Amino acid sequence: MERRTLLVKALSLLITVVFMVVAGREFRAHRTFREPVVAGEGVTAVRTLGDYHPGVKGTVNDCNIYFLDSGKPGATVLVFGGTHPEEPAANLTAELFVENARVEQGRLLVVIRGNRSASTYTRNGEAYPTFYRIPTPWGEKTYRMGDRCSSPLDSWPDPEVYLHYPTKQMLAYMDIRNLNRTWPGRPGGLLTERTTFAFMELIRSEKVDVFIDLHEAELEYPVENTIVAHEKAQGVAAMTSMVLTAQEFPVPIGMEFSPVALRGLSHREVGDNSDAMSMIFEVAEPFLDRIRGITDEALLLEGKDEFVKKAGEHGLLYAPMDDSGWPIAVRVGRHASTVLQTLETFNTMETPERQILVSGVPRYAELVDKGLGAFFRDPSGVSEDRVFYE
Amino acid sequence: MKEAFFVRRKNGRIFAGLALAAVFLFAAVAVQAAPIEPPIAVTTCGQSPGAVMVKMSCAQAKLMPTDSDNKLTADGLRGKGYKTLIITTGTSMKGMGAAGTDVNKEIARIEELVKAAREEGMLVVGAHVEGMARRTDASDEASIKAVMPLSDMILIIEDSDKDGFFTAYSKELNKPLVVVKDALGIGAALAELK
Amino acid sequence: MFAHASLVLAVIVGAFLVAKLCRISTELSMFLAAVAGGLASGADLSLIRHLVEGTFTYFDVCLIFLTATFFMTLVKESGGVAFIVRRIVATFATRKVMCLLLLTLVMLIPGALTGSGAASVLTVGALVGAVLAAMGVEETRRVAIVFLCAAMSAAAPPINLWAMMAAAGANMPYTGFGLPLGILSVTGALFAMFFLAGGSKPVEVEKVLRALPEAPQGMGWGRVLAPFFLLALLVVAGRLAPFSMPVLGLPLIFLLCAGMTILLSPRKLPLWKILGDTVEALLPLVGIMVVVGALIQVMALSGARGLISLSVVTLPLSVLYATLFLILPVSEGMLQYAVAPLLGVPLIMLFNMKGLDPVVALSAMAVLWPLGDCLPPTAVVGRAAVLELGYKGNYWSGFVKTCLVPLAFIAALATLFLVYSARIGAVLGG
Amino acid sequence: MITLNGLVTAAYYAMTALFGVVLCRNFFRTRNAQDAVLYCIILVPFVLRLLRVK
Repeated sequence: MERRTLLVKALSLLITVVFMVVAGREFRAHRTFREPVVAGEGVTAVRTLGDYHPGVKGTVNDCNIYFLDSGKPGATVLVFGGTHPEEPAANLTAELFVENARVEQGRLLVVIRGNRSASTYTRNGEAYPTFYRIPTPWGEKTYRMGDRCSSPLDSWPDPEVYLHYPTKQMLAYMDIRNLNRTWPGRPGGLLTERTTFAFMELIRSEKVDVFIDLHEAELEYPVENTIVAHEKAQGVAAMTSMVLTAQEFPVPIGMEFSPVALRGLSHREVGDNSDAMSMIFEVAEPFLDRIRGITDEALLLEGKDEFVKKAGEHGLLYAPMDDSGWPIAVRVGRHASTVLQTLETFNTMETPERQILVSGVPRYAELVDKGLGAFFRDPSGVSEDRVFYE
Repeated sequence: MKEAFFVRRKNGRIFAGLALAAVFLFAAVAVQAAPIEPPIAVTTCGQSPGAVMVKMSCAQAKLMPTDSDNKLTADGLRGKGYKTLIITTGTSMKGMGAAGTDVNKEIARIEELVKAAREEGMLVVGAHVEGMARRTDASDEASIKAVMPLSDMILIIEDSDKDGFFTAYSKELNKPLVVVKDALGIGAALAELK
Repeated sequence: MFAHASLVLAVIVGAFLVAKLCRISTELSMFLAAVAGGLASGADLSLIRHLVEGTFTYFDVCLIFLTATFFMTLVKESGGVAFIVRRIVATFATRKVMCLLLLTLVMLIPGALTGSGAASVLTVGALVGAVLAAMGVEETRRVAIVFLCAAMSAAAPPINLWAMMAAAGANMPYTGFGLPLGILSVTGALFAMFFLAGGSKPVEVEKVLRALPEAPQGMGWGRVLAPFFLLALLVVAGRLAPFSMPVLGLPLIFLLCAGMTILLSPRKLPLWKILGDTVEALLPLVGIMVVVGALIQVMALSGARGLISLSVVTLPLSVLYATLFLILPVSEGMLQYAVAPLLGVPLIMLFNMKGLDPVVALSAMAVLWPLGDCLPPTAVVGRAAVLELGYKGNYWSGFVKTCLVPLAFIAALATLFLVYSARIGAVLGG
Repeated sequence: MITLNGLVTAAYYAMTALFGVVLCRNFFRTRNAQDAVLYCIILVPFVLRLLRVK
């Protein structure tokens, strides 16, 4: 073999090893990173998902379930974050409730990272940042940026086409790893299917009355800044959207019916397969638009993008977009207010003994005013047994 | 960040300030709006939740009975004693394609429904109560342009007329236009028209 | 941001062209373009992570290519291909229409089931090519037929990866696509087959059989078809009883079929050599899939991807209709399946907004995309067809030129479906 | 079923290892410098997947 070829071989092998080591360290750091969460005064117990279905016990998706129990009979509400970890307003809002909420009547259950596996992977080809940081009065708080679907390291291979259980509706192959396409789950299925099955077991055994799944959506998508509601939740959702639009949000929040023909989504399947009324909340996230410009942490947190704005000028968006963008405090603020308003509306439609009373969580205006970080607690400032990891 | 853009109003408890906050009603410009009489039937041309919103708002304003049925057909309307039919416009697109809405089928249903309402001597109100979010695409436009010409009056919220479309369109059709500040105020506004 | 993204895009194109001028292979030129683009966008050390992450984008597709080709090479080496070709020629050579219909069906099935045109080429392309040669179809036309039928097989239902990925991105259920995709892809494949092979002169069966390689002793229909039955069985079982069997995935299914081929082969097969040859033959194909992922990631990072996407969706609708038959295949040639989320999602949302039937419109787009699989820089299926059939003629003046009429026919048909999607949707749906 | 799916996953790691080995073998055997570089690039996802890093 020529000397030159040998040299090229040696050099390329060396560079490849360097690339693998440098990138591998970053992947490893991302996958093993632990996010501390301070259990606020309202948290009375923390269980894990594996308590409800052995099929997820000890797996990466054996996530924490935070119980905020008033001890006084009332409604049970499950606030669900982290279905799609590329939509950070969802897990941040859930964390906001865990660290700040106090429950005076009924029970509040909170999931911060519904699909923890997906949060340990960033999507190939999309150039997501691996981490994002929220400034707080006591320093920066770091979070993993995740993918929409579970990590292939935890669920491999995909079928050539995904058939939803139990309806057999055909969906794209990677949707078998999409937590919002695998409801109501399959006890012996792949990890993501087992995860939704475990959550359904939780919802049924804890007798959840209201299920709220938090999301974000690209501005090009028609279902934007809205509540998607199962039949059982229509009244609550309609009233909530009207009140918030009239009294709180500068950009209206709409409402959509959960379509019967689209299977595997939580707003459809949780309502169909349990006594809970199920809803999904959506807020605008320009980071998710395919037409976005530079993909970085700033876009993720500030939600400002010239390309998306330009698309808006051409009338191609379903949400307004200007130079202010859609900052994370606005997105979390909308979610927080929508959850709180939903609970208030629910209470007006229920008898006093079936209500839930939650306080201590900031609403939209306060979050926008003070910033999201103002409401996160310093894990080093509390005793270790109050700190949990996501 | 412009704070004013984000913070419009301090939030309040839902129903406490409802009666006051609800309505800014200015009935139409050139043509007098007809009185609204219950019982009211509400449906939608496009399967959007506008009809549910109208019903909820009417219930708040004690404008009863008000029934909403998104699949209401001509047969379901005949002989039920309804005095007013409200049809909300704008289409639902959650899950496009197979799970979406077929606006042409919706328009065909509404045309039959209005025919039946005329036979029953009912007042027909074309409504657009979900703001600019339901005025984005071709399906939204199709449902608006199918319903409004068949109506006796047009009911909208301020946000639906941001570009002045309904002001101009109601003049073009020579129909009374009722503009309510927001969806929450619809019931109270209609009660005023009783 | 516009200036930045445009600059990065220019650097990517410039670096690619310079590398090509320096006689560097397409795959490496593309990788260098990705590195140059990343540096131009000002990325720090994290550029390495982005490049490496991008290489995973089509990892599973690469495994499908490798295992499918390994399987088919084993069939070939065991004498199965020679056996099938001899039998088909002996039975059908005088009944041309039947034979062409059969060949079209054979070409459509692997791609229809896997969503990959390359799978069709790599599994049955050589076989179909051999039969066509035996029927007297000229060499360039054979490659063109194999490519065009493979492209249509990728478009054919039930699995059309472009439609699936775009539908997933737009939150549409993947239902209702069967009929429009079926009409477009089957019509396209039949047109290509009969247009290019319909005029071939009848051949002397005996003479052709003498020229064809002999099948080894002991080879029979049972041995040669058993692995294909296993393939069909595992794929169909996964559809009919998806909850009673584990998720196998195509690569493992192909490996299981390969295992069966080894067991049933009348000859002893040199496995390591076949594996080595398979990987070597697929180097350009797998290489391009790995490298294009890295390039896409850099383009997403820098906003260059968004710029392209935005430029397309902001075109006036009439211009879009008139140019989509070019835009979609060209973008496919550049980016492969990544075009589905990149252009497919915004376009389908745009078309939906404008009142088109999203299912029919997306079906039409999903038939236009695979036409670009013969276009550079990736040209995955075109190159696979050329490799598999050992075509020695000129890629452009021979192969691509011969494809032009069927390509134009399919593009025109798909464009009509797109423009009149609302009416067609009403007919198909109602 | 969970165990069966686990076995399938293990088979995929074995498959990755197998093709990884063949890629390495071809890398060392090829006399074409450009092919050698391309083999290196292709090896990256195979190795990192096998090590369960990505």
